[in-house]
Amino acid sequence: MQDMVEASSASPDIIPDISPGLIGNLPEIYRRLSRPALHEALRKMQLVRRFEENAEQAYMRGLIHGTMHLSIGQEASAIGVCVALTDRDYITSTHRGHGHCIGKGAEIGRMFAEFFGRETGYCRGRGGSMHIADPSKGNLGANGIVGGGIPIAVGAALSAKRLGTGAVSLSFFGDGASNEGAFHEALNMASIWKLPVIFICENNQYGMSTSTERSMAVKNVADRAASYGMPGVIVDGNRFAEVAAASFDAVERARRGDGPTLIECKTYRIRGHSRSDRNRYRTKEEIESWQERDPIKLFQTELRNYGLIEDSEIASIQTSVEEEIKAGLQFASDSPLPSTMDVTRDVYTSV
Amino acid sequence: MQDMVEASSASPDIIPDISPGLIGNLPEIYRRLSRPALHEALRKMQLVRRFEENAEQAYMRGLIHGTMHLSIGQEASAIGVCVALTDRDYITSTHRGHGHCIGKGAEIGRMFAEFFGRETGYCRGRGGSMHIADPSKGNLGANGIVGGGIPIAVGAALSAKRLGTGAVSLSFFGDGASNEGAFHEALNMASIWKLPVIFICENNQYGMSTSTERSMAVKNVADRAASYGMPGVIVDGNRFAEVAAASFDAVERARRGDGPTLIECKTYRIRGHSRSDRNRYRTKEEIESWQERDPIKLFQTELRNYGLIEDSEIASIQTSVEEEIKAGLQFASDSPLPSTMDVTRDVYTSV
Amino acid sequence: MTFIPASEKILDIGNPDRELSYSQAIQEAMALAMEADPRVILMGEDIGTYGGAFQVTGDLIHRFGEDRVMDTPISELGGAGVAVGAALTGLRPIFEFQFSDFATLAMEQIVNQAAKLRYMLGGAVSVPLVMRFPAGSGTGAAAQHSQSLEAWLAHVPGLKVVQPATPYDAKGLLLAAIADPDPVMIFEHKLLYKMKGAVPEGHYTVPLDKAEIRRAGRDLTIVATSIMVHRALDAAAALAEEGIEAEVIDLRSLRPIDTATIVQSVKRTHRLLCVYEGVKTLGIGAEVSAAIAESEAFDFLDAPIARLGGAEAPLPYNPELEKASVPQVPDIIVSALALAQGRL
Amino acid sequence: MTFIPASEKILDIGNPDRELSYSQAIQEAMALAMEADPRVILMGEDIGTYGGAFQVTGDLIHRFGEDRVMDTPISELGGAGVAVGAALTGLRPIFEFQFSDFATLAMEQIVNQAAKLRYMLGGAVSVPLVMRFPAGSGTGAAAQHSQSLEAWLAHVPGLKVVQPATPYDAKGLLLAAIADPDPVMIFEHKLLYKMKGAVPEGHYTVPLDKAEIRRAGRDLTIVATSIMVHRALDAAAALAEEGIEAEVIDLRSLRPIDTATIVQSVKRTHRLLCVYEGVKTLGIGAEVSAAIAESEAFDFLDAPIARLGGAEAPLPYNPELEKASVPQVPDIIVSALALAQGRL
Ligand SMILES: Cc1ncc(C[n+]2csc(CCOP(=O)(O)OP(=O)(O)O)c2C)c(N)n1
Ligand SMILES: Cc1ncc(C[n+]2csc(CCOP(=O)(O)OP(=O)(O)O)c2C)c(N)n1
Ligand SMILES: [Mg+2]
Ligand SMILES: [Mg+2]
Repeated sequence: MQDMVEASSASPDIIPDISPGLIGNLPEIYRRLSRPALHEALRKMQLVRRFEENAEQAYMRGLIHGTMHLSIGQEASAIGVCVALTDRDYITSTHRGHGHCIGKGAEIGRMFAEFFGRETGYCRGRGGSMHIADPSKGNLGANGIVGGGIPIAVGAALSAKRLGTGAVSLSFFGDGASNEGAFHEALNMASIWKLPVIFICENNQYGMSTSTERSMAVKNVADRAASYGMPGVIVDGNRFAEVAAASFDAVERARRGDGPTLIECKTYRIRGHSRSDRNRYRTKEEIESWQERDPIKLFQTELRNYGLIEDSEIASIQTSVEEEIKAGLQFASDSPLPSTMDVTRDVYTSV
Repeated sequence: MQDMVEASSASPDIIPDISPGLIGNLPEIYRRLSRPALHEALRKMQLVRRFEENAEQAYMRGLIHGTMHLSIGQEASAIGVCVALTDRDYITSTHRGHGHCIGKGAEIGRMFAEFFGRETGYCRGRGGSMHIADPSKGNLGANGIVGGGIPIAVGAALSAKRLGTGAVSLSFFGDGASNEGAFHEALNMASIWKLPVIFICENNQYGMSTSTERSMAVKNVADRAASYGMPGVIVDGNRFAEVAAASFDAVERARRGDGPTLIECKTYRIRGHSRSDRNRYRTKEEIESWQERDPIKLFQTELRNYGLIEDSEIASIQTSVEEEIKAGLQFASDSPLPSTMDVTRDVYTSV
Repeated sequence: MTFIPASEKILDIGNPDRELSYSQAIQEAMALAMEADPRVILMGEDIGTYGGAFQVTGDLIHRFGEDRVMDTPISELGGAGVAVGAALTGLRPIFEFQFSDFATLAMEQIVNQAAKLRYMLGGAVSVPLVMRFPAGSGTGAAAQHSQSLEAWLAHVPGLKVVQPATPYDAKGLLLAAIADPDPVMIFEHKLLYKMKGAVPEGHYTVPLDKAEIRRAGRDLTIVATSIMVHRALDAAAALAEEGIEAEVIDLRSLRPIDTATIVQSVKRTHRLLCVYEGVKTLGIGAEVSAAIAESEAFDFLDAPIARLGGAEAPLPYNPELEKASVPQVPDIIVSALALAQGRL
Repeated sequence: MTFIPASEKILDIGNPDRELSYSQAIQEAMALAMEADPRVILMGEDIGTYGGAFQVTGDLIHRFGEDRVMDTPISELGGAGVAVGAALTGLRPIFEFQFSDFATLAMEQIVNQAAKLRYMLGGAVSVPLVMRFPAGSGTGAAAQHSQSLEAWLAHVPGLKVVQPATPYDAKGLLLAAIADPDPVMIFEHKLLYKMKGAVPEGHYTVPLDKAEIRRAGRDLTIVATSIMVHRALDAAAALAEEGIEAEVIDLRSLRPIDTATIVQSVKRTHRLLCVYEGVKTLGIGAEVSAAIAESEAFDFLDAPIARLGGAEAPLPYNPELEKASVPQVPDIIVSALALAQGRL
């Protein structure tokens, strides 16, 4: 603990120890969310991390094939956003969508089963990592097309508005995706129709190998919100509290009927773009400097410093995560494979 | 003259009479352009107007078929922009491209011939109004696809930069086109690569029937320049001098290697979108109020007020325009029609 | 162009005296569906006050309001994506492309999303989306406003693709499409919008997977699509005067193709001619030909399978060139005569 | 998959001992062209420092700098349009789509602009543009990263479309494409990138409009494209052991199709099987079949024209399902046996 305090005076990024007398400074988000809810958020972030680390291992052992995009280092944006949503709210996700999927309430076992190509997977083994989805929880799916999910989320918001369900819709996408025409067209329509939709840009500094400096002439993706007359909010994407606070605000605004918001979460992808990435376009130092700002550690420390979690609770979260992962892997490997007779099944609803 | 002065005190849009003593207030553009160049610009604006009025008549008499989009009321932006260009500079134009084509130096006769579907037309009768072009003068063509020409102009700018020709490239497009993904992607690339390209949005308030209020959530298309870190300039598109001044600045900036500019010309289309338009989406009053700001009359008055043109010169411009139109129509009707044997000619360069 | 009466079946249903134009028939289908189901909405460019570039939506905005007859900005990709998202989550959008050519901007959403979402998600969702594509040449609008790209979409599993040739079918196929849980693409022909024909009042559907024999004949089978059905019927009438009886089949459904109906016909006539407006190479006639050449009907063929399709060129502006670019009645007669030679 | 040696002609040219992979062959073609002509530039996503998603551009950025090996933002439509504009005005861009599936975003620029500009402008311009499309399944990348959409582009007049099956052709077709004044679309197969084969050093071209007989045979003709050429050759080897001699034709050029070569072959073998990876319906085999069924070769056919194409479904993630979705060697053997039955 003492270390932490010292570190914090050196770096403004580390939250100082909070004595009970300072509790009046507790960020609003820590009052809005109950203690169990905060613990659950931390647990989810851990779960995302451990899910991906295990998927990575399984991939290297040849149990998973195809391609896979890990979001290690970006857990705060996935979970910080999703805490602001209910099950009836929609999300569209990206090729880097494991965190969003877990944030939106998916079961680890069915996710692993999907990666293993099993019938019990969320897509019956037809989609894999890049199409992981759980429509029962409002997750309309990851997407293999950069920017492909953005207009789809706007469409879900249109449904919510027309059908009067009170739901909001939310689209995750990357910095790179903001250079796609689909981004432009979708944000414009969301705004002119004042739809209940939130655009979450997870700016992890790169679209594959291309840095934002090389792919855009503005500093922030959020600066582009002005083209659509909507608020553009920038948050530290590695801080759960900042992400969650901005998300709750945007969700409330959307539910009130005041229209869309663009939130840019500044974050970093620790792993390569996909398994084939040789990381030639960035330095080891850059990666390490971001690793020091690990969103899980930051959140844990902050909760601890505000007296919102005990070390024993952290330990039991870790245990429960490991158990869930283990059970999930077991479920996946025990699950049946699809039959090649079924290649044309589910192309159409009828027939 | 006296009328003019009176009108001007009623409406700030009409330039007051300028006494010789006030010549020091002469807008810079009227010093930059020689008197003959200004007269030629006025002549070109007249030529565009009369070309379109004659095309409209020919269309109604069944001499021209297909579709046709008239730019009557928008002559100042077409000609005001093109005066800043040389023959080696490129433009890409739109479905409403007659003015751009004339501005870039095309011959009236070959334009009419194209509309009449003749072999002597700019496209040998294969393109018609919507594809009118004159690559020999750097006009890479009108385009039937809204926004389709914007990235093409960026490509021409890339050529100019890589080949070191010193040329600039310029893309005309409408307010409606700025809602296309192509606009977004093209402006972004132009900016990150600092290409010598100028984006001219002719904001005539409507994309077909859809007003800018209904299709965008910002007031100005120029506001969108900020998303690409480029200057966004708004000019009165019905005033030749304003358009030309902004265009010269942008062309100089581009030639200097300082990158792209977006210029928004606020203007109005007096005719319907195309011949089938019933004008249901706007009022007669609105149309009339813009007719009072006729760009040709405004320019003529301004030149006269600054002592830059005599009434006799105006008259002889009108005569020369009528003669050119007449000769052009004659050339077109005298020209041969293509042979149906040639349907697959010019699909490929070789073979 | 005159309307050639369609098969008996069509004249049977509903009030046989009522005639509507093809565009009115489409509009009526939309109005019926919107009245019956509040989830049905229309999206497209200038479909509201303007009534659509071809006046197909007409005054529907006055009946249903701008919440249900939505003018989109000029944003085909985004608009299509919004329609996909809306269809995924409870609405039943009918999306109009102003010209089918502009669908080139939206292929991503149509092909990668709408067509595949159900499959990619293992059957967990469906996408009840209808898209309407005004297609075809003949209006002098040149290369970027005259294409017939239906073969592209007929190549894509997950989509259903139809091409109505009559007002009756235009209404019935659209109503079937709206009721269908999967994405249905409807290629309409611009030159047919003003064609009149018998259209029953009220709700009826035409199956999305059946061809229709428009004229019976014993000497050769002509499979035609869209406007070519009418040209084929005109040609058949002329051929009959020469003693040649052509059977004319309106393919109507492009995905799936009703091979059975064509196979049966060819087994009787022993000769097949495919007539379509799209570019000949890889146009819909390529599939019809290949489907027959691999079928049991092959053994019944007495002559090569002939195809008449669009020229291997973009559509030109000049009206004579434009006409020469797609099959016309005389072309069909000439091809049919050549094919039926042995029969004379 | 093992590489089956190509025809004699191929081994004849240049240094016969030098082997390159298919991706190295492509890279070499680009490097040669860039050295010879400063107007040649490369554009695409992550083709610079990253070397391309499939390492096809590799280290070219170090040789030619980022002005000539241009990373684009993730903007396929705009990027394609920039390439069209650059080609129109003096550059010779080679544009890489990271996966061919993403070309769905750029069809507007490819089909409405690149393919038609010359025609629409009456021959006043040409568009010397090369586009490269890594295509095909087999990598477990699922429905949006595994498509074979070459038939779409082969439907479009104004484009030339080729599909190299060997490293030799990959280089020679690309060099021919770069030299060509018109837009050439090259569909590469992801699974072929690592395949090795003889590739002469230096500059040579392979014609953009010729099929290639990869194996001579008398009993049936198999027309195959891309990776299916190799599967067909494997199948032919197995068939030979059964006493059936299949002639294997690598179609290679999809627009135009070299009908003459196939007609000649079918006149000798009397049987035709088309094998391709794209969706069967309206895939390239539909056109091959139809072209033969309408040709003089029709009278020589002793059996229906058979087709083996991709399943009527999106490509699934599960590897067994994925394999079952496209023709494999045993499928070809079974089809060929059925077709050649009468010959046994
Ligand atoms: C339309 C499209 N273009 C390109 C790709 C290939 N691709 C997959 S992810 C990616 C980078 C995306 O960058 P960003 O949006 O910043 O998301 P990140 O990967 O950083 O999470 C690229 C280029 C794709 N899948 N879809
Ligand atoms: C991609 C595309 N979408 C739609 C159209 C149909 N269309 C032609 S012009 C037009 C309006 C364009 O508006 P704007 O860009 O403001 O130009 P303006 O007509 O006002 O000059 C529309 C919708 C088209 N030609 N291309
Ligand atoms: Mg990123
Ligand atoms: Mg406009």
